[in-house]
Amino acid sequence: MRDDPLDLLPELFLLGGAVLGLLACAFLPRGRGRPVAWICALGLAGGLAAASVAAAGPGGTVFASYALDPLTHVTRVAVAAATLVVVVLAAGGTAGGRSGGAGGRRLEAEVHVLLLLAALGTIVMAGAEDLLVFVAAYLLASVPGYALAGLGEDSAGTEAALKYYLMGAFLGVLTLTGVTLLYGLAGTTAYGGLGGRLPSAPSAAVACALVTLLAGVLFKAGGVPGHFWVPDVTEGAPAAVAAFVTTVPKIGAFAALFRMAGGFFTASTADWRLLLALVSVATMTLGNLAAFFQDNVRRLLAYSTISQAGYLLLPVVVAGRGDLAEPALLFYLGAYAVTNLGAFAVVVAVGGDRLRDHTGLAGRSPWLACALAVCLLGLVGTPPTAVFFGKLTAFAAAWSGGYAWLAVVAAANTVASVFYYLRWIVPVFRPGETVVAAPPGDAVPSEGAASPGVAVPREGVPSPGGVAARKGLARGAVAVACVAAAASVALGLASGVALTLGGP
Amino acid sequence: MSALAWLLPGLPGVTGVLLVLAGGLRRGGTGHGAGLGRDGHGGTRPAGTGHVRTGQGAGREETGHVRTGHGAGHGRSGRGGGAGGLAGRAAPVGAVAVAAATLVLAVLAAFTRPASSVPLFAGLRAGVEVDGLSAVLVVTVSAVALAVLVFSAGDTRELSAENTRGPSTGGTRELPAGGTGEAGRARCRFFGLMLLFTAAMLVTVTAVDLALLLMGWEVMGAMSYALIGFLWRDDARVRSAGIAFVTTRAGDAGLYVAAGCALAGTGSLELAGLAAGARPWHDLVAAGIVVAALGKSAQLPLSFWLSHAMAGPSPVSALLHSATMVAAGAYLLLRAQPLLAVTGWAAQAAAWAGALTALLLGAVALAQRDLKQLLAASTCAQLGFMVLAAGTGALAGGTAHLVAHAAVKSLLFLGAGAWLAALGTKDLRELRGAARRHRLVGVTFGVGALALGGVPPLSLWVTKESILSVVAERSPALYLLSLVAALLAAAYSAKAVTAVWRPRDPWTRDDSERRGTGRVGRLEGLPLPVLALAAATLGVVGLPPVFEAWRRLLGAGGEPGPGGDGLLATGITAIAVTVAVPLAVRRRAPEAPPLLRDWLGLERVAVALVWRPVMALARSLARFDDRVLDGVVRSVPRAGTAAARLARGRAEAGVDGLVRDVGTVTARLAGLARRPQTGQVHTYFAQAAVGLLLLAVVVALAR
Amino acid sequence: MLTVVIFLPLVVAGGLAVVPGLGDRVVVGVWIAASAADLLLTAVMWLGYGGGIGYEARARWIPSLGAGYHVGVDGLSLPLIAMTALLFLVCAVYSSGRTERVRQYAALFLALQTVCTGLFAALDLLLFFVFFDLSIVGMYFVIVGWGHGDRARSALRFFLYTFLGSLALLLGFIGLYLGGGARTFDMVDLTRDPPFADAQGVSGLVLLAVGVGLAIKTPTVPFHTWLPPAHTDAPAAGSAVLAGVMLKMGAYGLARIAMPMLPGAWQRHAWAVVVVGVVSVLYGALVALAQENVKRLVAYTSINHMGYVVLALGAAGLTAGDVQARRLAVSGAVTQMVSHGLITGALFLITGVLWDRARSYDLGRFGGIAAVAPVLTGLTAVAAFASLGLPGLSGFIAEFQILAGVVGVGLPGSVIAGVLSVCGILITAALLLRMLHRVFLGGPGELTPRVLDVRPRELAAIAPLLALSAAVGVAPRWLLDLVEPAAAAIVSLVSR
Amino acid sequence: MTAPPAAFWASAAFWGLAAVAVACGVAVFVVDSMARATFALLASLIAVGLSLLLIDLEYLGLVVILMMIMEMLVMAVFMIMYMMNPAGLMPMKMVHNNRGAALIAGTVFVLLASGVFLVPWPERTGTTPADPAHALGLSIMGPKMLVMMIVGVAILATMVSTTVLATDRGRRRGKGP
Amino acid sequence: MGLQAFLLLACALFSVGLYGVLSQQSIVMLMMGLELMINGLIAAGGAFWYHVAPAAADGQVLVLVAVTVMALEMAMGFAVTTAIFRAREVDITDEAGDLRG
Repeated sequence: MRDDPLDLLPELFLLGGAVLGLLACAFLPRGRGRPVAWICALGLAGGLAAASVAAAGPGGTVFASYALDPLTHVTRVAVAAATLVVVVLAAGGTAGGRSGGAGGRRLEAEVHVLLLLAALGTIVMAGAEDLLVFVAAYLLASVPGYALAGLGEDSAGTEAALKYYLMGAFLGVLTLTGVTLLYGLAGTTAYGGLGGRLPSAPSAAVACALVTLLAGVLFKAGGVPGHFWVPDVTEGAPAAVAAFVTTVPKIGAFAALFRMAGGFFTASTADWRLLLALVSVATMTLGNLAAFFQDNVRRLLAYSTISQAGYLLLPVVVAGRGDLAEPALLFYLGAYAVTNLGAFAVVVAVGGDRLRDHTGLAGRSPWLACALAVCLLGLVGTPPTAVFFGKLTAFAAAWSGGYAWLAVVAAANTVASVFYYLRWIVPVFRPGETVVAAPPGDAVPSEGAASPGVAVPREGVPSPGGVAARKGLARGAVAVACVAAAASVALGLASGVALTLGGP
Repeated sequence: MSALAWLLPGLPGVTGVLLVLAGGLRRGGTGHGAGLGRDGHGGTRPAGTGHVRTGQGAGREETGHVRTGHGAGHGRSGRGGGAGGLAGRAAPVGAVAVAAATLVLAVLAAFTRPASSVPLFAGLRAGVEVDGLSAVLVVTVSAVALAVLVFSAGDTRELSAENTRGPSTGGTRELPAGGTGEAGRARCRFFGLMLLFTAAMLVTVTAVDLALLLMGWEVMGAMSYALIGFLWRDDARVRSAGIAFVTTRAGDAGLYVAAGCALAGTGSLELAGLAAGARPWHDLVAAGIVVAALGKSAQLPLSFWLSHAMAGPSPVSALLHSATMVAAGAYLLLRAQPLLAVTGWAAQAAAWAGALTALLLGAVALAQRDLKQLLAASTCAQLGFMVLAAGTGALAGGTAHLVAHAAVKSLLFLGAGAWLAALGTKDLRELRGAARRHRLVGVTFGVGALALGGVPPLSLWVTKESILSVVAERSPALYLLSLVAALLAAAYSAKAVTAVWRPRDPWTRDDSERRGTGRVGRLEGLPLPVLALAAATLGVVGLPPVFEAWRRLLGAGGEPGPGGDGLLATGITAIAVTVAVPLAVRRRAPEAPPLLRDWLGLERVAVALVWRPVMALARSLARFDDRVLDGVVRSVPRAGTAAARLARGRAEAGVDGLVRDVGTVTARLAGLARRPQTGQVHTYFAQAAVGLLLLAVVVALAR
Repeated sequence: MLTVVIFLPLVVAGGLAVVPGLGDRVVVGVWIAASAADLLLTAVMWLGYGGGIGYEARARWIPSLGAGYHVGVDGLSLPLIAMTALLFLVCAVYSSGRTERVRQYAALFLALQTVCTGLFAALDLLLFFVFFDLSIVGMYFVIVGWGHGDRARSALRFFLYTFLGSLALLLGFIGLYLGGGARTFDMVDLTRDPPFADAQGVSGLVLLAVGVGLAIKTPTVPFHTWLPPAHTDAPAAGSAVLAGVMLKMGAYGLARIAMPMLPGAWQRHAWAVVVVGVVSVLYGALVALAQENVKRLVAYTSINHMGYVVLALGAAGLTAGDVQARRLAVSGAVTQMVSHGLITGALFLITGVLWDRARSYDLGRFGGIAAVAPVLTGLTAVAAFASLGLPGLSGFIAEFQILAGVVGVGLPGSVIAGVLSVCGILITAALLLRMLHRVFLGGPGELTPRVLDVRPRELAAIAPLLALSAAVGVAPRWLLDLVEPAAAAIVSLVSR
Repeated sequence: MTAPPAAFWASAAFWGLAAVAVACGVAVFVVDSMARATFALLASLIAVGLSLLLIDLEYLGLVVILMMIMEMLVMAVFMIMYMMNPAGLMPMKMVHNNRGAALIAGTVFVLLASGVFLVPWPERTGTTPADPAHALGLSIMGPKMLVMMIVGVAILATMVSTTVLATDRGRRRGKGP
Repeated sequence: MGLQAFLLLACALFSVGLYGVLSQQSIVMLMMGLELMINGLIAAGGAFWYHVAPAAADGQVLVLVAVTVMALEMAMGFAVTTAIFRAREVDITDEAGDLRG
């Protein structure tokens, strides 16, 4: 048994960063969160570097239940990088502006610690080769997320946290049920052992077990029927957190799902491909339809992430058939993460959630508007952004795996999705309307991450002047958005390199 | 020598294009100035437009120039107009010179018989060649063109003044504003178009393959459109031009098909090889060619466009009715005669169409009250003889008839045009005594008309007989028809002659249609005697030795040539009719049946059978396009949005109550589809639970 | 060199977008200069082209997917690239007087130029698709940003519809990728070893996907309904590019991708393509005949004209017929693409002049414009006659080849198709003359006084298009020498 | 009448415990005070923990019982601290969608129960180790070490999270973990 | 007291817990439902270990993990409840329904 802790160096970096950050939190005076952010960023950077180095190292299983393979490597890199971006977004929120204005709350420094812990859980989820490790990692990935959602300590944030928590707990219990059933059917919880024993298990029972097991995975992935928290949390939680919870857990969830699918789903006699295909269709369709008339960009993005989850399921459906599925999934995950973070960064930068807050954005900040257009068109799947190549490989994988009809459905869904993305893009490039000054009580500095309280106007309650009234745009978030947009295009153009790295 | 073959149509063609371009060019925006000045719209934006015109000195100067011209008044020779005026004066000279040069080239070509070809499409060459038939035609075409252009150089009124003062716009104040610049440009354009028209005909008659022939053929049609609609301010004339173009193009469609079928049948587009094709193909080719020729030559049932073609200026009519356009159809049939003969039925069809046209349009001609309409109908009738000739294989006779008729008809139209310009009318009743007032025109017109009637010893008497003698051998029925047609020809010719030579009576009015100049210019008179001479003497072709040479020239087979008996019979009949008609008319002019006056109602039939249904179809398709096809497309997003609205769920719908009330799982399923995102965690739970349960059941049962 | 031609405009566009503080005049100057330089380079390329695939450039891009940056020109693409360069230059000249957000406009058009040129030069399916999709996005922004009327709606319709097409196309490409033994997106390789040699059903489906995707772009009936509103509400230069260049993408794709790569399926379904072509010809012409809006009318004639192209390409698949005639038809189809680009570009710019002056496209409100704008009238007349296929102008060269070729294929069905399509020529003549009459000739109309004659920049934009059309019409060999080998190659490829 | 064998007693004990567990479980949602519900739940949990003792899982059973007692005490304290109805004095019935929930739960039960009897569960492989607790320890130190490591980190994360969430205004009163 | 008996017990507990989760408005009561469900899983996990694969300790670890999950979820639940109670004086899920649509 290999149990060299150095094999888990990236994870240890994250853990170390979290622990150090926590200590810093304890010793630093209130309101001085910047060092914590730095510590956590360093931890992430270290993890990123270690993961990159480890990717070149030998593969294999460590600690009898943790796989070192491209799936893990890519997840490590993607999660660490994405979390780093979120840390920047969140730090921009804490450090940038006034401290604790009227009604505004700043994110506490613990946010970074929690981000790191959740990222750690996500990574372990992807690398787990034992259902029990998976359950533990699920717990580790989820619990900080609940706290993150509620960090704003305002009404909407706590409601988001509540919903997030309740869905997570319920579906987590279901997952545990699935694990128990599988254990009962196979007598073991290791993927390898399951793969060996499941073929002889009765298919109906296995199907039942797989479905319940899927519950938690779909919760993390934001897929139907575990998607209900996504729009509510995205709307209610601080924007940076929303960016995190719609991006990072998905990476881990899909990697984990792919590993399960390749590891022991294939061995079972149940028609799990059909199961995932149905879930995929439902997810992408529901996400797209529900996004149609959203006037709140965060909810719109939330539903868009749901539909993206549907597309992401395509390569998973054909896991183990053909050599395209794995690179397709990994590339799509990376592409999706970059693009989605870019879009959320724009939301953070603008600070307003309503569509009309974005009207005339091009006039105020052409770069931000371009970044938004690139990101949204990227989410549509317009070449040469990365998501396009992700979609392309995913479609190709689905087709070559015998699920051409699924690719067709996904293509049709993509067309439908154009509609709501354009609903957002068009006003951005419309000549700007004059910005109304906000009433002082409502005025909050531009850090969207810091101001969930007012950044979330309730439906039916007109928010006079809108939050777009703020003068400035969060600089850090603008930079993040532009970088993400550029990265989205660059990743697309350099998809050859990326696919080669992730492919073998 | 090959250069000559291209030079022949090239010279008038290129000159024509240049003239048209010169007619279109303006320096620095005279048109703006003119437009602004005329429409009283200038006050709002002169400064702006001046700016836009980038302040070119020339432009401003000329604008000013025109405005001074405004004050100078109506003078055609006014100093204003700049380039346009200059070009306007130079254009006739140049055009006539080019036409003369073309005639020289044509004669040269007739003797040297140049031929040349260039690759056009892959494996297909486009060539021109002057063989016997072409030689005759190029000379005829260029000669007639020269004559008509000379006449046009003299006739300035109709082209310029008329053009700037459309009937629909009225108002004399417009005339000077456009100034002589616009008039000059119009003249430029006119001569350019005429030259192009001629060039297109020259291409048509020298082309050795269908592609090039079709090029000349279609350009000719387009030029006829431009020329008929030359006086573009008049909606009726533009409409006439459109009808003429579309109708002839309907025939042209046949040539496209013929070209394709020739390709399929013989693998080439050579005219000479058409008859060699296999069974279905040469039939199709022949059908296409016959349709095209009937359309171009205004044979039944497409004759009506020729009536509309009268809307053009008289020189246009003169050219269009004699050596170009309508003659092209006859030419094509003569050229394709071997093919027609091979198919058999096509020759028969052509012969019958020709004979019937000669007969019926002869009657139509007799029924007309308008001189130009009479002449137009007579053109159809006479072309009927040529088509008949092609159908029965009377190649030499048909060609001779074509040539002689070209001379006669251009003469007649120029005469009618001269009177129209001088007296301002072409109504037969108002033309009484016209011949006596303008003797030269009267005499030459008389000669032409008598020739048209087939009166001995004038040309058409002989050439017509040379056709009839062949027809007589082939088919008695056709012969009988054509005899009656010849009789009608004599009658309508006599009617025309009588009309213009009778002395004026008190009811005769001048200027019934427009203001005449009262005189016939010298240049206008110049071509008439020449043409009259030709009209009178071309009959020599019927003399046996000459006819023999003629036959050899054309490569025609054993045609009998005009027979003595026939000549005698038709001659006497023609004289008798010619004498009888004036007597009959003197007593009481019979009122013609409206059907005949109206060209057999062909146009109404065509409108009712083709145009209206097509337009109705077009409109209904457009509606269909807007409502149905587009509607389907629109309804997809609509359905999508409707579904999305449902999926999104509504707060105000009393979700709680609803959800509480639904007790069954199935009803909950409906709730799931309609409004999943309720904001209520317990509904989320329930939905997730049910969803997973269903998934489990489905997957468990799937295997 | 080809890469330079493709990306030069994009680089300039990037420069325009990034460099701050440029005056409108400078922007326009740079724009025109860039387009002119591109045209010049294209001309040089044309002169130096020596047959086969010229100026080929290959670079590794996504080796794991078998996709690469692979561009090159041949007789099929070079004329279209040249036409693209010319049309964009002309649009730059035409738009030089525009004052509204010039910088973005110029940058967008330059980017579009790269996209269009790149599409025609692409020899890799993925590259082709990238450009194909970007053209939709670019044109969407052109319509939304600078259009008029109900532009947001039209643009959305355009985007959704053509995007749907592009996704169908993408699925088809994936099919081609998976169907080929070599797992590659490279067009040359796929053409050499056509995929699905033995799977008829799948190849039919793939052809359907590719065909629908391209048919929407072309557009053929019944996938055309995005076109009229998009054209009507787009700015003139946008319409010119949309109709002149982008419609060709569909037909070009058929000739470049569908036919050589799916020869068997194309042959089996050639009759369906022929029928679609004939229907498009007649339907486009008839619907255009009933239009009361000049721009819609021109838009529908585009459907008619592209119908001929589809017809000819369909006929090329009738392997039972005469091979020479099929080559003629394909050569005509390529010529028609170029010709239609020139002519319809000119026509749309002319309608743009009308809109600029009178803010209306209504046939009934004009009349007698010849009196106030003779040059405009002359240009329109030439363009209209070119569009209706008058010899001496490029339309005839194209349509004669197509019609003669289709009929000449020598099958009963093809003869019928040819005869029906000839009726299209006739209806086109009627409708264009009707337009000419009602707008430009006859008595003056309500809006006529507002119409000023063409300005120098407009003349400089429209005249070269018509001059080139005439050049093709009078002496087509310089073009056909390039096109015919490519046409022959396509026919032999599709006959496999 | 021989004395019933040990298996009988074990069986009887199991069924008794099972009945207690289920009855108390049902009671959780039937009683009308939260405090009573808490204790019903505790009883149910303890019954299950005791039933584990019947299948050689003495250690785990005790762990379960002890942990649950702790947890329920925390819950009771929590309710007394925060909830408006600590003593359970007021009748309390707060349910929604009662019939739907019952239906779903019933369906699930029927399906699962039928599954229990229809599914051919695998044959037992191997024998019970002499000391299951020792085996557990070995396993935790061996192949399942990662599980426990992650669980540890998760506990840490939970501590941080709960502190951050539950304390008013972040660290106003709290310190680190 | 075979495997089936234990599983039946587990099913019953699971279903009762599920009913509670679906039907309870109070967050704490809902959490009790979750606990009951886990309770069932503990029973099932132990039974599986004993009756299927007693040789390896997977089942025992499973039970251990289940207990931990239960504890941690409860702790988190209390924290969340505290937070939302403090933010809006609510401890009932039905009243946390602002985010929807």
